[in-house]
Amino acid sequence: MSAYLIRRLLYALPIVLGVNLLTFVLFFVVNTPDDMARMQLGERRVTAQAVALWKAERGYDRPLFWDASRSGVDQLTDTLFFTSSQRLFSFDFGRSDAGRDIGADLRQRMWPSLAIAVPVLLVELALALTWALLMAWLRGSALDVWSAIVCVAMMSCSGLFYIIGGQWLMAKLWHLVPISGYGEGLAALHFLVLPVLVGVLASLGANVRWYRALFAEELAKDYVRMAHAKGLSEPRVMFGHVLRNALIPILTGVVVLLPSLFLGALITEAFFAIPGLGSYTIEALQAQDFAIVRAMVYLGSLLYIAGLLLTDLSYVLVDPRVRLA
Amino acid sequence: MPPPLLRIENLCVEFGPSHARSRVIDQLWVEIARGETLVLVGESGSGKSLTALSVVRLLPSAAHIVGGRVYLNEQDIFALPAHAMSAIRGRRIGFVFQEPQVALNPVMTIGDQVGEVLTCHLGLRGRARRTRVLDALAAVGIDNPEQRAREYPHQFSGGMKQRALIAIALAAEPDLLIADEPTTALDVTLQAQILTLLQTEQRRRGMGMLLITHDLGVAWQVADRVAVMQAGRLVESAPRQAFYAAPAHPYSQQLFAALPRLAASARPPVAATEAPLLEVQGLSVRFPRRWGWWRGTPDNLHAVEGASLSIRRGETLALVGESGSGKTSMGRAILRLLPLAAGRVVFQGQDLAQLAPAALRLQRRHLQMVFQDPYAAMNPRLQIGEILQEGLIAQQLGGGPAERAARVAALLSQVGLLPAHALRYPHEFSGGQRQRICIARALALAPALLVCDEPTSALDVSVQAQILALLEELQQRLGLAYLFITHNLGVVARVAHRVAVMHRGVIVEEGTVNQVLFAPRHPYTQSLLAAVPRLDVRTP
Amino acid sequence: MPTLVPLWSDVCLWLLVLVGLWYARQARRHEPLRAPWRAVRRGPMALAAACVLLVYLAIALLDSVHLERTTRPADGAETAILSVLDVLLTPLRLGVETSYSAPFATRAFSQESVLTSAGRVQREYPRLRYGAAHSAESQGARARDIFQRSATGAVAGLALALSALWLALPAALGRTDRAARAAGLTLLALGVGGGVLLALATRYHVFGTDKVGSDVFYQALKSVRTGLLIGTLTTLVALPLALVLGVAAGYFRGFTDDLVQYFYTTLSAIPGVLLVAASALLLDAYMTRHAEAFTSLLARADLRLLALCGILGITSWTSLCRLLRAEALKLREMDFVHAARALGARSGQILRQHLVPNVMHIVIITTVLDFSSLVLAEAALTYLDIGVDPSMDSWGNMINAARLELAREPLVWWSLAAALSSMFGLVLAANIFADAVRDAFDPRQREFGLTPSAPTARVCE
Amino acid sequence: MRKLSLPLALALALGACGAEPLNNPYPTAESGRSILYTTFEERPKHLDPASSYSENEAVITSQVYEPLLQYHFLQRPYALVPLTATEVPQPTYYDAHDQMLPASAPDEQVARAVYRLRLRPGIRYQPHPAFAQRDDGSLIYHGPRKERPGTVRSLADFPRLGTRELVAADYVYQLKRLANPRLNSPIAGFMGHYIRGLDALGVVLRAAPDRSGGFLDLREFPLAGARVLDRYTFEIELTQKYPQFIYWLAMPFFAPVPWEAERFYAEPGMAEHNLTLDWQPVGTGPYLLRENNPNRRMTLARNPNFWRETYPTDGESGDAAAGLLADAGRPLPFIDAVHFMLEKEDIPQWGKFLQGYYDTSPIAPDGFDQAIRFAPDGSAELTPEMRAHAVQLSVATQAAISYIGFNMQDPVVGGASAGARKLRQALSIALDVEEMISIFSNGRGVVAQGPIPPGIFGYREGAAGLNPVVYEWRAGRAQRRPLAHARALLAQAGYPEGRDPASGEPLTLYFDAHSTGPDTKALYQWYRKQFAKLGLRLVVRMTDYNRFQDKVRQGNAQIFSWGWNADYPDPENFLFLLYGPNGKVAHQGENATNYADPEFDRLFTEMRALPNGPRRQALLDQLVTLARNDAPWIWGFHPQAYALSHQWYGNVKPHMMARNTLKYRRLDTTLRDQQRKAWNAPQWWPLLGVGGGVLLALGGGWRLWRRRQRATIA
Repeated sequence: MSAYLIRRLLYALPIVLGVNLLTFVLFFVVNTPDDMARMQLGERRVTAQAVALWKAERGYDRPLFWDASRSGVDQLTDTLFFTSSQRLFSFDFGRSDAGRDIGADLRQRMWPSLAIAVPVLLVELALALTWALLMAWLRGSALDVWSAIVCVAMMSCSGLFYIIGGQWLMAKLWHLVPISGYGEGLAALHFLVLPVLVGVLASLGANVRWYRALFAEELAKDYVRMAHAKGLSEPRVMFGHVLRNALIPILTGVVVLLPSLFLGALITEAFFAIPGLGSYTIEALQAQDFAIVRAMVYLGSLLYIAGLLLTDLSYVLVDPRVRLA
Repeated sequence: MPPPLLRIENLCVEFGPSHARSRVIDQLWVEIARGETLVLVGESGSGKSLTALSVVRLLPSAAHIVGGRVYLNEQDIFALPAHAMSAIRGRRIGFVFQEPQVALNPVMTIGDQVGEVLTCHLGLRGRARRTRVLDALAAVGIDNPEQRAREYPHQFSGGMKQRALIAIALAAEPDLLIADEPTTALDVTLQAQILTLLQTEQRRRGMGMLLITHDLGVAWQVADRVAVMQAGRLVESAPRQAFYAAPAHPYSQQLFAALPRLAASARPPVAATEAPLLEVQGLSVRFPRRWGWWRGTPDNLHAVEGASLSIRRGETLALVGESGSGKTSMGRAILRLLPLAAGRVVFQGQDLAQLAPAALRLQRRHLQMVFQDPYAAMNPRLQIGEILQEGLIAQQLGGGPAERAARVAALLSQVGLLPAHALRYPHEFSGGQRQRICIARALALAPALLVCDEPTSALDVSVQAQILALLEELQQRLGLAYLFITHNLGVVARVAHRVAVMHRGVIVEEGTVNQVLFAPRHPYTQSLLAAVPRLDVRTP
Repeated sequence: MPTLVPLWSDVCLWLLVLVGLWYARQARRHEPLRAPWRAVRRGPMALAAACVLLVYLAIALLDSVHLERTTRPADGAETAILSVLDVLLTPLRLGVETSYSAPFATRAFSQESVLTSAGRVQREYPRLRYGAAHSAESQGARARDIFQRSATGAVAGLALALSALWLALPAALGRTDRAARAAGLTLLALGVGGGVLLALATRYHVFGTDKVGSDVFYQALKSVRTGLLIGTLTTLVALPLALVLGVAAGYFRGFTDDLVQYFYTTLSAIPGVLLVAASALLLDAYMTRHAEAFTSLLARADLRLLALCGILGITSWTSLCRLLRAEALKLREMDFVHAARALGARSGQILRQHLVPNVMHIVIITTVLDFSSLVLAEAALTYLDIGVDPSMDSWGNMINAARLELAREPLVWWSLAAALSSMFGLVLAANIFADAVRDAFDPRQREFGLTPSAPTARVCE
Repeated sequence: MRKLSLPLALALALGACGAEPLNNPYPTAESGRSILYTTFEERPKHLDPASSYSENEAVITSQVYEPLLQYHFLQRPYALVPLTATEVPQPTYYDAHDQMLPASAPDEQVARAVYRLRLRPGIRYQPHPAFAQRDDGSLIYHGPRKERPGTVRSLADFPRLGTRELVAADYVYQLKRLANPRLNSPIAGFMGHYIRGLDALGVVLRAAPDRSGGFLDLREFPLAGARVLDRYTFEIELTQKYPQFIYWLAMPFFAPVPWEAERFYAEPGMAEHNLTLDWQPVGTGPYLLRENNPNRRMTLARNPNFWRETYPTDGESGDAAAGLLADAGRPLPFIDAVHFMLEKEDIPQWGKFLQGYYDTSPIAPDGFDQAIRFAPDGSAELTPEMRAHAVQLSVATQAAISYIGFNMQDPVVGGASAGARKLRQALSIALDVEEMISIFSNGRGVVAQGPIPPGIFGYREGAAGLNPVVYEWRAGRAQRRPLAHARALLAQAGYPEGRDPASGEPLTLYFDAHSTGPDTKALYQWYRKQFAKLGLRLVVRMTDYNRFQDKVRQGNAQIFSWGWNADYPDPENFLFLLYGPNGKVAHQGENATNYADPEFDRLFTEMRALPNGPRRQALLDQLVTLARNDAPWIWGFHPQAYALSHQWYGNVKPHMMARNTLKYRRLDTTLRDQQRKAWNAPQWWPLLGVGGGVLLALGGGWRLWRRRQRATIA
């Protein structure tokens, strides 16, 4: 088990390296440090000297990959790529181009993102499972057929539609929830209702259909026929056998998502002014704050790798057939 | 006369969507008395499994019962509401399915799967239930039931799973046991054990039993009465002795005729005048369970270990063994479709194991293979003509398109098909026809040796006989040598000159057919032969 | 004389159509290809959806033939390069009001200062220049006119659809089964609907006008091409990569496999939106440096659209590649592949003849399934300012512009409604069609019609 | 959908425990308190008065920091009054021989201009740990002492606070900070021209030992142009005559910064937690920044140490009638706290304003029709709906200009040739600015006739202020010249019918732009329409903001849209945008079009040094005429700021220069609470409807299930 973990972590290393190289090329080679400086210093009365200073302050004045003026290892290490990668690898995200500590911001903004993503995940899971189970149970009936139609219709709506429509109806017309914003602690609760609802609705259709298909697949298996042949009642077959088996792909599918919940929902957060990591990313993109974007990309890829690892582990937990070798 | 335990009256079942229904069971009448074993025999698609499922009302949703009644102890099962069926299933009728690999819930312990029946029908819980579970497992011959009850299906071997399934079916002491091909997925040795188990339990409990099989040998072993189905109709029903003595219906007779028997081979051995065509020495095949440097050190599965054999021109060597014995790996390794771990494969004086890829490609035309599953052996996207030409094109033989087309036509007629078939696709052919095409494909390059990997095991008996006849004829006509891989000893007796028996990757015994089949020396060969169901009756 | 000016995206789209036609020809000849399509054709829903898709495709294709007028148009406002659709919809395109107007309105939505004859400035709702300009302003007269025009349009559309049915259906469908009836009904409905809309659109703004007075219906129609291009061209980019790498990785295993797996794991580890955003910035930089290469606005927007397709393709090939690799791993152990090797076929030939044709069903399923999510993604990306060029008509741009309108009172709903409903129509049809395709191509036959796979993470949520 | 019952239950529970409206975005504890709620759209980057230069930053810094002077809240035209100073200073001029000169002395003679400033005594800084003292007078949190809390994450972790009186040295200290290269003050270079020794200090400081993150004690470095005379008095010395300098004294650049604060924030571990002067200002103003969470909100709270500034007692005529003098003489500020909430999107912001959760609001372009309509005479008034909400509207023309610039170095549109000039003039006529204002700014703008906006000295009303190049005076009002005139100009410029004679094709012009939001597409479509009126082809070269700036800076742009917000209410601050030596490409100045005309430059230098008066007016008229004729800009418009506020928000009078006006405002919280409740009654029926639908579906499912369970085989 531990050998497996170590091997997986070692495997993750080249991937992280690759991600880092790719993002570096995108962010520093394409958008040179001079551009960033001009962007950050504002447009009024910016001198070349101020730009040089800004770059020097952040160490952006070094060559990108190769410093020919140095000798030995320094040629490679005293470069922008090496130093910035080194910092990222030690989880030091540094300061944003606007001068704030990214690590502190990440720690702070992680929670609102989670406060939306986790309820969305749970509510969605509960709702989609119930609905899909009902459909599978009453398969072939009008309820099943109409649910499928509703699901396809729900899938076909743009996510923006749910956000805009939800905000307009729930907050503006019916005065049920605040239009946007966020609070601390319990006060956050009534801010979360709408974003969570929107998040659930936006992906409900697709998930219900997927779960329904998983249930149908399980239902077609021999052990289900066997369970019926044993004389078990329909509910027992559904809950004792079908649900348990169908939950394996569902749960592992959820587990792979777990780490990425931290990253937040981009548009939802921006629209509802939730101070989470999703809106953080969008703001950084709009302000072209590449230090933040780079940190987010790096974080995102780490979380993705963590998700893969967690999926493997969760298989071991829920499926007796799987063992880690 | 007491009323029958089960009476099926005029059962009619249709299959398919509403606009394209076809009748799959037509006016079936069957009765089973208490304590009686009825064996329902038929080839695939004859409707025998659907009959069994109709009795417990568990037909797939595409199948519909359109007429008839089923009485269990004179109670009309079809008139019951759906929810009342759960009191019948498991409690009054136990059901054993064909595939033990998939019929058990993979994420539930065996103990729970047995106990569920007890809780459901007898209301047993806790300690009482546990005791009964262990009893039930012990009764079907599972050793160490305390331990085994806590294990999951994947920790059970195939035979053990089938025993567990039987334990589940018998747990609530049903009046009737339905077993749908309970031994088809098992090797002969296991088959014999399971059949014995079923028979003893049936006798002990005085149950009625409906056993479904395609194997007349199995039917002979357990049946009180035999019923034969063909294309949804019952064509014959008779007591066992009478049936085997003189099958009345022509279809039954046909089945008998096609049945390979374990009889002395009539084929004379091939003279050892020249050097062997193929000589395999110390062949080993290993499968790494993982590969790649970062995935950990390779952990090898030894499929074949130091096996040696030789084949002469025009000779058939049968390679016999149970599933997992390494015989298929051996066949493929000889063709270098699998990497060799060790050993020499000397073919026509050249060691194939040492050949460079280019040279090997040229050499391949002399060795060809016929695969077990004719459904998987042809690319479904290609026309038969394209399939047959593939080798010609790859080896740059056969000249231009016109010549190749002529060659294809010749090949097709050689295997008993029409030249016009060249434009069709594989799915348009039956299993037997497909296997003929596969043979034609192998013959296209005019090889000297054909490796036939279970070429008949996926086919019905009647078709099996035709294919064997074709192979025999080709051998005579073209002087082919065969390495004939099979698990069916009956087939061996019919086709082979010599036999090699393989067990756990090692060839344990080799000799002429008569030597091995009638005077086996190795204990494994002996047990193998002992497990073959024998029809010790006079053949008509 | 107008001359043909093919834009790059036009070329791509028509190329795609040619590929589609070639595929159809192949499919007609080869039974294994044809059989699943026949199954698709048998589904009434699928066939109806296909009809809807065809209408969208037709709009996009009409919009993908660009002409340049060499003679100078009398009206200075006319841009030089126009698509056939633009020409066909000239009254809609040129019927530009000053600002918002509601559907079927006769007067502008907001007041403007008007100089009265007395020389005084007055605020009033000005009469629209084009919308309902022909009819009297009274409620009754307008209703009558609308009814008359719709009736004429409906009859004309019906006649056209009927004649099309008369000509096309028996030939294409052979028999009049349930599916053919559904398709026929859909065509009739589309014909009538289209007839009514077109008949009205020449005189009214059926979906109102937007902030600068452009006809919203016209914009929605123009957006079809963008959505369709994004949905199809992206796959065109992703496909070869995924196909070649996935199949090769699965077949050769070993080092090739390791390398390919490393590539796609690395790429998919990067959050997709960020990758798209970064690439969009890169593109901007390129365009600025080579500003002289893009003389016309159309060419700029067009290249940006193509680049977006490329970027989306690069971010989305990984999942398909993974599927194909897994399938190739399975296929390489199939007996027919062994047989081919035993016959001495080379690796290239085996890949081409045995592996690729047998993974094509996955490719087709993925293509149709991805289509709708890509159309939706366009809107989300455009909202994030990393989508298509702002000067391009697209649903994303329409929604993006329209979301501000929801705060107005009275509500300006028509822009949003037009964008969302026309997008919904396309995506719904695509989803239904994709379902049918999957059912037909997926060898695992399922009990009922709708059998989705795991939803891929949407870009926006 | 079934889970909607959850929020329902939740909402009921919430509704039961307080009579607060459900959609109240603020904690219940805050209701009834005197808190002003307003918004910020982008997080301020710098709150350090030395480096802050943006409008959104000034909104905060102006409340916290107090420069020497301020603008009078009520008086118009804008007038400077003392804030921490005792009076508005008059400069004394000296020539090279230290001879005092009269105020009217010509520029060349003036070698020194000295401003003597005297502070009000008794002003104290806000409570802050930087000032916390031990009994012996030493500062607690300076240096590595035991008293430092173990973990420092925010200022609240420091238990002890202190204060200190404001002294003249603090202002001098801040002056030196402007020269500190590490602070990157945007005006360092500019002020270096004027304040004696500022540049030299910058050079010295650059060479100063680099204690990274450490404290650089500026008290040790002398600045020639700033002298502390006594505890409350100091002098600033300029190297030349610069009458506009006093306006700078009203900006936060010239606010005091205590050295203790800088020393305090230089302690190790502070910057890592965003504890810097950029994020946590320390000032003497009416408010102190209590919470700076740019991710969500920024909170200002009343500064308990604020000196007893009082509400002005005099104003314009009419102010008393408007109730603006009701608080005359009362101590400031009136509101206890100000919450700036982060609102990135217009819609939620506008929605919350309408629901009463924001007290003030700018008018989003798309909320405009909802709020404003135009009276028959063209003046703006509130819609009936707004009036029903008793919303107040305040309108003011900004001291700003938004214009379309021609790059004067461009070979086609630029240059002083007659052809290019006529092309520019033709385009100025064709581009219908009135329509642009009407469509894209909802009429919130005044068409610019020249660079000087109304309210600034030099601006002329009516026919006298008409731009004759583009307009003519007809029927008592300015009317845009007809297109025919423009076409004629175009033909004279060498492009008959808009065609380039060289190719015969329509002349292609390039508009360089960057995306500015949802309206972008419509806007550029509109531009194309305008150019097409003359038969010209316009290509919009869209790019991101960075590259757009880059292009303008390098002179690669052709036509672009640009704007300017005045730093101070003086015409010099507008005309310098056309002054040759301010050219963007050559001098990196603010002259974005790189317009350079020797005559203009000569007149400008003369005008710059003059006090407002007839001579200055005459020069201004000449300057404007020159610029109009050369048409380096399409003059565009002066934006108007429309601000809405609720009825409970008092003492509202727009001021376009002053930012420190929050201290004058007043709130009626009782009325606010009442109205919020009245406007936000929740609607329950939709939830009940959804719930009913779900129940119906479930009921149907149940019946179906029963039927299946009872099925037999017929």
